[in-house]
Amino acid sequence: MTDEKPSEAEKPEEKKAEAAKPEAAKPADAAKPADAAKPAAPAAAAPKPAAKAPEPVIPATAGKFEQFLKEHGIPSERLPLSLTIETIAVSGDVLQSALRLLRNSSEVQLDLLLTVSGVESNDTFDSVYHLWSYSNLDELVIKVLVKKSDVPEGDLPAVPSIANFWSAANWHERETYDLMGIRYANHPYMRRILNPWDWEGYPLRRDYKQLVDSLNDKNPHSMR
Amino acid sequence: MATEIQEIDLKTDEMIINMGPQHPATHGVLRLLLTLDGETVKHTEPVLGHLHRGQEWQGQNRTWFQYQALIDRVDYLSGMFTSWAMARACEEIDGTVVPPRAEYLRVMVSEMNRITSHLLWLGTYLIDLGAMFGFPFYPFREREKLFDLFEEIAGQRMMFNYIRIGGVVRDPKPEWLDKLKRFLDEFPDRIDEYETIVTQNPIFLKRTKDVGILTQAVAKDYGVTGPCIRSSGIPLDLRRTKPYSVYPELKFDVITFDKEGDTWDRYMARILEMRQSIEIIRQCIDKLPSGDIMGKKQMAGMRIKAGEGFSAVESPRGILGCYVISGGGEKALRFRWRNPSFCNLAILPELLKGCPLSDIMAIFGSIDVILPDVDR
Amino acid sequence: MFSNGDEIFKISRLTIVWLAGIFTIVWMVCWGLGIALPMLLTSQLGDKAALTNEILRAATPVIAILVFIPINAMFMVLIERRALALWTVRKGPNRVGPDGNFQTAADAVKLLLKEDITPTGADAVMHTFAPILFFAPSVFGAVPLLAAVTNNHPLFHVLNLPTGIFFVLAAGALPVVALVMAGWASNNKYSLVGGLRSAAQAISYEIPLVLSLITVCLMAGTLDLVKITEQQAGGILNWNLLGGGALTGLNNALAGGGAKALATSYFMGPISYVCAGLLVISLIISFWLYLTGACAEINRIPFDLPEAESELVSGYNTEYSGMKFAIFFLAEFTNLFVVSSITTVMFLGGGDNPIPPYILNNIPGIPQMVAAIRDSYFCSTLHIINPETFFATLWVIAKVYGLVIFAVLIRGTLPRFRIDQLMAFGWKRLIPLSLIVFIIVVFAREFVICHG
Amino acid sequence: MANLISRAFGGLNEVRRGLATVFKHTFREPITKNYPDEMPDLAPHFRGRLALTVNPETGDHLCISCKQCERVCPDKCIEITSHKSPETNKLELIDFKIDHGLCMFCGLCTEVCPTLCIINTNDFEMADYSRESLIYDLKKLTLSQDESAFYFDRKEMPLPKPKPAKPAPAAAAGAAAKPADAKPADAKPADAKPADADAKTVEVKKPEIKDDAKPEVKTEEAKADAKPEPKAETKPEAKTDEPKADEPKA
Repeated sequence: MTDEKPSEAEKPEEKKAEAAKPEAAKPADAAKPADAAKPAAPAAAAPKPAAKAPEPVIPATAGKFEQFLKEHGIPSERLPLSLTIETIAVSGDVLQSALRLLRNSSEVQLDLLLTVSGVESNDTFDSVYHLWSYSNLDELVIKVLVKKSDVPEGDLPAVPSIANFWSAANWHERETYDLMGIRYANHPYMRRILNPWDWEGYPLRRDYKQLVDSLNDKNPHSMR
Repeated sequence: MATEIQEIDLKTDEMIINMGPQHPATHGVLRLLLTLDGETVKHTEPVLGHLHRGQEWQGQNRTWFQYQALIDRVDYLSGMFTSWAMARACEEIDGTVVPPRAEYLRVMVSEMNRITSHLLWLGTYLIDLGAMFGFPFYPFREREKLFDLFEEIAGQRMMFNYIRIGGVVRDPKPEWLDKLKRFLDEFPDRIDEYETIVTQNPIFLKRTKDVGILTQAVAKDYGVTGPCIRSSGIPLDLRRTKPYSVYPELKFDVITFDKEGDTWDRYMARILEMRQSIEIIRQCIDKLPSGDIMGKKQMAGMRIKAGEGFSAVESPRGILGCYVISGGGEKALRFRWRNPSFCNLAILPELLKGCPLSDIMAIFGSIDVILPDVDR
Repeated sequence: MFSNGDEIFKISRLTIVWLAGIFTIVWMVCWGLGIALPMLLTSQLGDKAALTNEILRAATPVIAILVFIPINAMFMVLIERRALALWTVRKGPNRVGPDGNFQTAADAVKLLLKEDITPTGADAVMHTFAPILFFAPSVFGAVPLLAAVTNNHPLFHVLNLPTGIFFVLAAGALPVVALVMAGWASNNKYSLVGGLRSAAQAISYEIPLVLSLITVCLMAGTLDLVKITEQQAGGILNWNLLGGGALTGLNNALAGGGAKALATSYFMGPISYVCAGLLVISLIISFWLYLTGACAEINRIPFDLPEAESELVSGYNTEYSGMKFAIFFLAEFTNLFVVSSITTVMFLGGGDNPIPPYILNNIPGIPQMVAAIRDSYFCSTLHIINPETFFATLWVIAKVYGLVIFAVLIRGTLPRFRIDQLMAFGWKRLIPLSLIVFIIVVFAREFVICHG
Repeated sequence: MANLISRAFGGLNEVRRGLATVFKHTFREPITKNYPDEMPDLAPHFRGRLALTVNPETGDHLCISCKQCERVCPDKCIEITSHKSPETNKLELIDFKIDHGLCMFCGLCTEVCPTLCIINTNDFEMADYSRESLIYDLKKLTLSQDESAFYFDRKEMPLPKPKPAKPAPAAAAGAAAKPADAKPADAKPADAKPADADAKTVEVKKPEIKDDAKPEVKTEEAKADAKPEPKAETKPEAKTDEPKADEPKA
């Protein structure tokens, strides 16, 4: 709060000149969640003393679905991210078979695909699948992590598409492609869905620069 | 009619019509690229994004405190639910304990919001079906009454900013509860009135019965939620199946129909949900405990612990999910909305195949899609 | 119950003021052109004025209609909006003029001043002619009705045709061409679909409409509108709505004819009674058929598919603006008025008082009042009020606007059909039904002396 | 056939019922109002046009140029110009601009305002002919003494509103006294007592005491966290010297 906010707010008229600043500041803030929390802690001690609690610690025992996938020969890895929902990471190669299995097997029946989201973290692009069930209470989060170092220069990270056998994923994958720039291989209709088809860049990426155009430009009388 | 034309095997050209983005019945700005054979729809391609406002981007570039004021705009007809979904996700990450009074108030205002949302749907749906000049005003009349109550408690009629991370922002006065009770007493009669005009009207029945049948298989494949899928016989109501907040303490049933749902079933499901919401609000008023209403300090530099969380609430249109990744700072690392309208709209091309032009509106209206919710 | 008395009072006042204004203006025009001016000319010029007077007499009704249609449409739009506001618990237009009285006049001025647009790629000639072609029949179609609705006022004698209803129906079938023209010439797919829909719909619904009217003509034995009206005189039991004269015997019996009158009319005993009952039912069904068909014919709401707003934006008139749109608008409301007038003449006894004379004349005060009006200076000397037609016209006005309000009520309640359902409804339900009714009437009327 | 006839009659009957229900509305009072003639009855917490209050008693401007609102505004529609006066070493407000064309009336600025200076009025009629005229400056924003008194009366009277005491005191007291106390603001023992006290006395002369409470709160916060604007806390003392003096006694 104290480190970047006032500078940003006090000189709004300079914001255009420093257009890159928020973007620059954000990765720094986001890069190391733990670090970001620590320098903030002394300053923020006043408003929020609860900051003393560190990262959530997750028991590293294998979850139900991880076990299930292992039994069927699909390697997965539990991620220590959420306290309540089991989060596992699978590799892109086995994603389709894993989801097919989870969806169709009579044991788990994770047949409600809530969303497919794209997340950019420090060194990976994640494609996140939230799976629920129409018939029971199970929840599962599957992540496909694509290392940034693996993505060729000028190319998009690729994840196999599941839209061919699961229609719910169709638009979500298009949206993730549109906003986060993750290419879903073999998607039936890989086009931008929310932005215009000729939009440049992927708005939710950290390195995205907002276009300045005549319409959204600063009004000389406005104080934005 | 259409099938007869095909049997005679006339040579007909397909006609491509752009329905929207500026069309009286697309509830906002949706563009449907229709391929028509006569008046029969061959193929539909929805073109989205005319209302895209970058809500997720804004979530990542505003502080938590600021973003709370913006999310009512995600689904402007059910702002309480968007607020609630975000609040729940953040509370889940943060471990905030919400006071029971706040939880009851949340349930109350959300159910009120569900009623307003369904009322608006009812009015606009009848407009879609052509009853343009009389009936649609009646639901809006009751909706305005609820909005008056919202205005009193939240400050504005639609952009509430009422449910916050940790609780709710203002405690209602006893008079407010009395007003609400009075409204609840007269509202069932009003629903009866709507039903007298609409439910058994022969033209309405003709327009809606056996139109736009949504089979369970298709619905599951597309991840449809909300009244649409409940009317198709799948009892997925988060308030019951995965109860959150104080819903376990309230008495109500999941409304489902046994068969494959057509348009009329979806209409009926919403009518019944309104009646159900009345009962839920009544129970909440009776059980409303005293105490605090806020479990987390509301201030400009509010922070959420690092972590990620997904929370879902049962909005009037289906499961409204919010996936939050927090880095522990003032801003979120990633906001992701799972919008019921977005997912439900995806079945539109499936439902429209082979139906006449007039049914587009009957079917599209019955899914109850809000375009800002689709485009964010 | 009457918590809304204020609004009801306002709307009644508005109605009375407007109607009084409209008909005073129209009647003053007619009187001035058809009575006062010829009287003046005759007194000044003597026989030399005969030709001028003839021309004036012939021109009077047409000018009257041309004066009447725009202001009447203004009033109808206003009353429609006010009535819908009343039924949707609103206030309606109440800003322009006292209590919103001039709202539609202002709207009309706005429409006339708006830019007239012909879309790119449109067929400009047809685009321009379509509204005219749409509007003209509603003017000419209304002409023969004038004599009937004014109880054969001498001014409008000239217009009475022996085949009146036939002419009205023929004129009423013309606008379809205009709609198709408008739809095609607009170079807009929505308009095209709207125009084609309107053609299909009008052709389908013309049949039950005409059949139901033919039923009435069959009962009356004539196509002459004036004669049909005159036959129905004498109270509600004589109206075509209730059996097309099948209850005349009952009426005569009640009027004092006793059992003898009954026996004359229902000469076959029980069979006649049964047939009279059948006729009553048939004619009521015919009435309903006519209303339904007429709604479809003039694109009112359960059948407003050609301009279905939520589907086709605005159908055939999507691309119209300004003056041309105003003419469409005008014609639509005039059509509603014409259809209501036909219903009044054909089914509701025209200018007939629903209370039979044998009751009315026994009410104290009424005969004296009528006599007083008849003997007054206005009637006898200036011929401003013709006692034969004055009350009849009042009744016609009440009936016609009652039907208009009913159409508004329907508009405020019902959703719209789908096009294939509309066709199925027309061809599979209405046409067979109207044929059945027709056949029943053909046979049943042999056993009853109607209008006797 | 019989089925057909009964269906037809059933359908017609339903239509009749519908028509009757619509017709019944003839006798219901309209719910709409003649808006410009009769103004709507708005709730006290309605979030309308933003305005700056003055002390209803003394007429002093309540703004202390702390720029909390400027910082919290999601639309960045507030611009505050202030300078440090050389003699008193305190911030002085020069200009306060709000672009109502950008404002979305979320009310966040009013929530964070430590002195209850910026408020949402019940005015919503701001239509104008140009965007520039929607930018309100200090003069246009500041309410008169009477208006301020009216709004203080209207907004502060009800006890169960978390609005006035919440944001600033919460931060302040949370820092000062009870760190882990996750209670809403007015439940804070430290300032809840005085706040409650003046709430009780509000009936007698609420605006004065209200205003007195605010600067007091402000100073406390300033002492506690001393981080955003070290100059900010000096201002209220200067402004309202004597209320501050008797407040501790209370």
